[in-house]
Amino acid sequence: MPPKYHIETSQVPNRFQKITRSGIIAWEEGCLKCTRCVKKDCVYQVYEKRNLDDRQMLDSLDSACMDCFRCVQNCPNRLIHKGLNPSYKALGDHYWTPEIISGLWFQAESGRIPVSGAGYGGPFSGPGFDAMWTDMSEIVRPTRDGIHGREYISTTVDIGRKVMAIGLGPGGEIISQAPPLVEIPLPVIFDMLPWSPPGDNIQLSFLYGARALGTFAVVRQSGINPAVREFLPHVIIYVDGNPGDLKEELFSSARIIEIPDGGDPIALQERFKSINPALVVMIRLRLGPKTPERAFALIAQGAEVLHLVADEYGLEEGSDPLFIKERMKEVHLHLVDKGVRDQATLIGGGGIAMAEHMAKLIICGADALSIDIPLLVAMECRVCRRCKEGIACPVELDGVDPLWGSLRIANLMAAWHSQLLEILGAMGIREARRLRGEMGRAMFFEDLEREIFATMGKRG
Amino acid sequence: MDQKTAGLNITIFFCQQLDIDQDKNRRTLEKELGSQIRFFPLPCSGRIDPLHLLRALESGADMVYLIACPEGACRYREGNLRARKRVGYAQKLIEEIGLEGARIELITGTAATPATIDTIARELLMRDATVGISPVRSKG
Amino acid sequence: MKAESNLKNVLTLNNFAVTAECGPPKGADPGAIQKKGNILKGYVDSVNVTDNQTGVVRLSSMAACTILKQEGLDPVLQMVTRDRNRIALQSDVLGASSLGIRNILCLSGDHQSFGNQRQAKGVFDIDSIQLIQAVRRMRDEGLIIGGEALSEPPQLFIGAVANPFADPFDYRVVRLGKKVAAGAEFIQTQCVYNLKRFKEWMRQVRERGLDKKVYILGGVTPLKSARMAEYMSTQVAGMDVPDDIISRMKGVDPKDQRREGIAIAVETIMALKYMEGVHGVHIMAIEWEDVVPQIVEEAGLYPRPETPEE
Amino acid sequence: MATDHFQFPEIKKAPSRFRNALGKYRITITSACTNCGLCVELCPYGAYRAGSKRPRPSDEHLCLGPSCSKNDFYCVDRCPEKAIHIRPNPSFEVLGDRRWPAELLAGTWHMAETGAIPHQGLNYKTGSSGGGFDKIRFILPGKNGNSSPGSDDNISTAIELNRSGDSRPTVTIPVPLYLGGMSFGSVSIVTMLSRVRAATALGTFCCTGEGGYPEELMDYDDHVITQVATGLFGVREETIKRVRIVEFKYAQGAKPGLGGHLLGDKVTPRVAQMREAVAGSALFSPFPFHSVYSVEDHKKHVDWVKEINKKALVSVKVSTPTDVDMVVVGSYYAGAHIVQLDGSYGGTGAAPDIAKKNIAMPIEYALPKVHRFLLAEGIRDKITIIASGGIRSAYDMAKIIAMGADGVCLGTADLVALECIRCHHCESGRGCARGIATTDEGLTGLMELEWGTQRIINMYSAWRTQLVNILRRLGMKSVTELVGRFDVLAHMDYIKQEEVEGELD
Amino acid sequence: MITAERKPMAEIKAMLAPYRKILVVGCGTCVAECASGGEKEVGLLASALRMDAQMEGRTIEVQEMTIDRQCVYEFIDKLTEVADRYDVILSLGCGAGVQAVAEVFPKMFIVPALNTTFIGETKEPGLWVENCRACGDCKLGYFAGICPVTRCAKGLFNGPCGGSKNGVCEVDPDSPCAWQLIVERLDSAGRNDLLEAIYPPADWSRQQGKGPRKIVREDQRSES
Repeated sequence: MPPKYHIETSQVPNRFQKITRSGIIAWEEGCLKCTRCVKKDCVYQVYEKRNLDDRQMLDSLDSACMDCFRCVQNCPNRLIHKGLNPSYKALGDHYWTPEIISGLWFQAESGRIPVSGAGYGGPFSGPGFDAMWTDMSEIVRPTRDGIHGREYISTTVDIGRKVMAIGLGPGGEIISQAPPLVEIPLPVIFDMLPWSPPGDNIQLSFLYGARALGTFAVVRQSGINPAVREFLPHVIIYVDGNPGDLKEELFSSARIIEIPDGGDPIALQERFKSINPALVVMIRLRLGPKTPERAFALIAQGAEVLHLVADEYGLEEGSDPLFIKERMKEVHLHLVDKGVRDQATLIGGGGIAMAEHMAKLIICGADALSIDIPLLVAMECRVCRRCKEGIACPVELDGVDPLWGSLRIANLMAAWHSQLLEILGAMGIREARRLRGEMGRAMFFEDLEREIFATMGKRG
Repeated sequence: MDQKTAGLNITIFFCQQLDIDQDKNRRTLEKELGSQIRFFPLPCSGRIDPLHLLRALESGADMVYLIACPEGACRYREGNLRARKRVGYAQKLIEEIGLEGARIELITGTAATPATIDTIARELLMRDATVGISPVRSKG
Repeated sequence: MKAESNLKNVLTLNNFAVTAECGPPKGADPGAIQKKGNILKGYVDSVNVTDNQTGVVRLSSMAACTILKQEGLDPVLQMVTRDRNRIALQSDVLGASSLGIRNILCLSGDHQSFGNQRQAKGVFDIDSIQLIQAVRRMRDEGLIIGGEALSEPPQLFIGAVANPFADPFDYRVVRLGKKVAAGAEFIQTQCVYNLKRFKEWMRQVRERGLDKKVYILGGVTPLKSARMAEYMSTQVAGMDVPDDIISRMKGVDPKDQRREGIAIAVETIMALKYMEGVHGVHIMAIEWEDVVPQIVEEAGLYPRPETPEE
Repeated sequence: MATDHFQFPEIKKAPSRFRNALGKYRITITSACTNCGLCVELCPYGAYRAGSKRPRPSDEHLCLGPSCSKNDFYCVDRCPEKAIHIRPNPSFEVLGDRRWPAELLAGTWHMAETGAIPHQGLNYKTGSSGGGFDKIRFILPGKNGNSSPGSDDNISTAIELNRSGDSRPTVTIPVPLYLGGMSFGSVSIVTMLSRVRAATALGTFCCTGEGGYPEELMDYDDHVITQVATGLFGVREETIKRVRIVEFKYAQGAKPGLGGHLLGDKVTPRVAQMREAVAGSALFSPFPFHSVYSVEDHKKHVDWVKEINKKALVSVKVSTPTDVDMVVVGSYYAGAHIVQLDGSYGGTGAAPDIAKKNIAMPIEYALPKVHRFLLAEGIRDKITIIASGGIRSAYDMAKIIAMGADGVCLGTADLVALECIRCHHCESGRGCARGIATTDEGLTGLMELEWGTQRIINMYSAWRTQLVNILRRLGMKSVTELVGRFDVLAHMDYIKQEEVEGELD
Repeated sequence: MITAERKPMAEIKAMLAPYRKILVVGCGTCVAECASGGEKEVGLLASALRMDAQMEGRTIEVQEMTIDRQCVYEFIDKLTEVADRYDVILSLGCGAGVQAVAEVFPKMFIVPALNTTFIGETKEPGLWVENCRACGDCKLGYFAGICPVTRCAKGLFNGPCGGSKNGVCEVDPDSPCAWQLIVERLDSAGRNDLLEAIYPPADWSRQQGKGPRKIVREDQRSES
């Protein structure tokens, strides 16, 4: 059994004051300075620790308040109110919701999984990943790791092609060659960002993080500069330009290379592998209605790893796009049907925003996934996309310290890892590899609604 | 843009209730003017503190505006009334150190013509400048 | 100089007393006092000298009283508690008596903020009633505040003021009672224009039997003009000038208004003269002392009774 | 049934513990007020109290808001100085969450305060989660439709908990609900006792949760369910013998498959003693029972308890995996009298958010599945099915019964009655800042036992009133008639108001 | 509580003129309550001073601190760590606070930022009114809870002067006549005996005795 995978976490403080859902609206005129709110009512010392962030004119009262309402309810002059913070609502967009963003901030800051008291407080279900639930097991023997530390659950997955049967020579000798396989301890690679503020520091943060976690970060061919070379064993070089421009020595240090689909990717794959047979080559496909067939065709031709990407909202291309989880299910089942599923690795990406999405996409058939925006959010990004429009970043991401950034990324990944363990543990599954495609151990909103509610109101 | 207040650093505090899409609406202006314009959204103009106004001047603003909801339209009923008094207090204080009180100004929207934050800001930029570059900035 | 108080003599012999007020000059000129004294001489029984009235610095009351005394008048030394603490007050009481001044009027005094020394520290160590009590004890028991004995007690006829027109109205008589209990022997009231209210006050005074214990002198101030009437009505605290007086003044041609003011004063004196319990009048002709003889004559109070002099 | 003559406890007013109650509207009085006192006189709901300088809107949570303007006692219009302003309370919109929106919280507080159905126009029936109960409505005949004749007294809300036909006693509760397990440690002793005392007054039960059987509860033995959970904290033969129902907890809906976790901060000496653990150290309740890896193992467990206490009924609490129907049948064959299905949206002292949201299914799906499966197996009437995990209101309760439950088990609603605000911070530091889910002495002192007991009694009395109203309008004489009546329910995604006769409520 | 008002900026500036490193110290008690010397006011004053210096092309260093109470040594001690790095302390305490801080730091120059005004009460937000003059000889029991020393412009003990009209004081028409209030309250309390009584001269030595007044309570003193 390999050594237990553990990600070191630490409290890595924010550089900016967080934007929170509600704020305290307190009128100071008329305040009796009874300090009841300060001394007695606030068990979190929010008032005592109050300060003003000059850069953003933000009051720490807002971000530190835990919403117990005692000050509101006990102020003798009724001077304290709470109000929704419109800036919170303005965070992100319909998909990258304020709840998701602030959840990611918490995890990146603390490395802890979000735990709370009282029951679930969110919507009953929702679109995309919110329309499915994972299973649990009442009494069969599950394995648990994480907080209880009892048994080992592996989250390791392999990237590469597998031979389905060992070919034996006439003398019984093994003649089939095992293709190269790269193991990552967490089913996550870091993808290129759809957008980000300029500056190398963000990329450096990713690389530091990938190296520390034992995984990979995708870097465009054009972005391979001297600073990146140091990290080559943890870089997936994305060859989106002229392959001839790549220096040969890169192939000896790199372990994975990604190429876009289109033209003849298999030929390119073979060309790279002829330079370094230990290379794993990954083909990047934009998800769409034709992906199942295309995936099968590529695998049949010898593709090792398919990176199936949706857009930042998890949507494939096309006029009536499917959500990544639906198309992934379809690709997976199609490959199962064709009997080739286990030959290649499927990596899904696009719209992965929470730890649960990781588990759910694996259940829907991915071996691993690629993430992008959450890594930026870990560094306090507000998903405002101002940088895209050439406006200064409100949290000055361009000036981020790569070390700080990588610690935040490590924290986030540690929290995701722990949450994956929670899901696996509850299901009684010992390995992330075995979670893949376990659709029977999930519950889908559409099925349940049809089964349970559509019959309501019918007599008999 | 062809603003009359060219060269001046403008800081705008504003009540977000005025413009639900403020975050999007102010972007073009921010892009055009860069660091010359800074927006600070507030959940209510009553959240303004004289300290905010002073700190804005101290950190290099030449003009500080607070845009509040029209009277009677404050969601907290009295937030904008309180804002008015606080602006007055801050003006008096800066006048005592020889800075023009006019560098801080309260702008009250009118209920009849709800405007986006960028149109209000543009109007302010098009006004004849009553003050020049702040001595805090130029001599500091 | 052992002369008795002329005012006391007039009152104890049951005469209707007439006193007048005399404001000292804002300067060190004794002639101004002498001049005013000579105008009043023979027409009044005694002359009050104000003590830095309305907080304006003037020639001291004690000095002015001394000058009047020298001119043959019977002065009333006004003494306010605003400017001196109990040490200075008691010392001045002794000084006044030693100079032959035989009447003292004890007041708290107008607040310093009305005068020309607004930054002054108001002393108010003791109040007017405490001063009355102190003077009475000095005279009758030969003891100062705290109980120490005097080598020679002062001889003074002790007066106080009352304002029937201030609020709270019902308490005004109580307060008069306190002043009497403290030792006041005569009372000079605020200017009477509102006879109705004054009558009501006098009724309360009689009800308490205070008119039997103290000599009450009604205050009279002749109006110079309708404007003055209005001013006093609205701007001077504690003054009550009813509307009918104001309209009566206004109803007269401005050049005849002085005449009308004198007429009102005379009528008021006549009314007071026949009011039970009123023992005299105190005429406060502010900076218009030369009208006093005319008023006294027209009110039929001239000549003044001769009182025995020691 | 004897319980039809059950004497329900008296309702007594139990106003907020805090100076300013939280309501939908905020009343302000400007300095124009002359303190004439007219508003105090006018308001029939008692929103104002007289004050020294001006009246105090001390009970503004009772205010009807601007909709009051049609009344001749509308203070805003009648105030001679026009000094009164009524606006939506900004704090109110911050309150609660999708499952327990502010109106549901305030409506529940109102019931707990007064025992009456809220009059302020609050939605006290559903939340705004956008699915499940929140999209399900009763199809009720019109107000004057074919409701059952006679007075409400003839409508029974009682249910029987032992339907197995074995030799164990029958246990009837006059209301189709009992109160679920919340351990001493996760909640304060005052909270625990308030719930047990309220359950006693209501003739029903309250479960201890996994954390021992504090001696303060012993006066109420007949109304206590003692819990045997995976950590076996505080489980003793002696306590199993005291009670009428013993509950095995296999899983908790909010964190199925994960076991329990009590953070060290909440393990005070008293808690530690009760659980035979060390103060200050975090306690884990493992998952699963290490002695249970099959239905057969489960049966051994049930038999063990039945042996120790010959009279007790056995309840099994499970959560809702895909195969929940099989789990229930297994429990039945293992000899359980009651199966409590705990849906995934239930309450908890602390759980990973990922578990609360994603693991296992909501109770609205699980219950019909189980009900239908048991019917098909022909054993539905041999076992009592209790639904829990996300039952927030009398309407949720009635709906889940119509979807196949016999009764419900509650937890969060009780805490809301005690003025829980659902800030979701039960787990942190000293625990609940409002003194409900805490073991901190200072914070525990924020609540009084009598008050807490009465609030819970008041709330459930109001629930019962609502249940009786629903039954009456459906023409039913007993809540048992409602079980499994999917036909009286409509899901708004599938049935529209215009497709039904009567009212969707 | 003790009330105070900020001094005009010009006066503060003049006093601070010789100094470059300024420690601005607020007080979290009375003067915070009357919004003249709390943390907020420290922030405002510090900001104003910095801007002022900037405008004049001077560089100054301003550190802001607010302690719980400037009149108690235990709280002042919090300043010791930082104080010696500054040239001057600008205290936003009341007179008692300024002097206590001065005593703790004998080598430092100290400047008051406030004018200490009176002992008073918050009548309403933004309005503070004096109602005690700490005369050391409280007679409120005789005057129905209304202090004639403080609230009568002339400090009269034996009834109102002649200037009381319509319930207001002639000196300040915005203030009620204290004696009007006393008379009304004593009357409604049925204590006319107190209205008739003559009060002897007060013992002012309790207020203006021999230098600073002291209260000694042996039972409260620490043993050593």
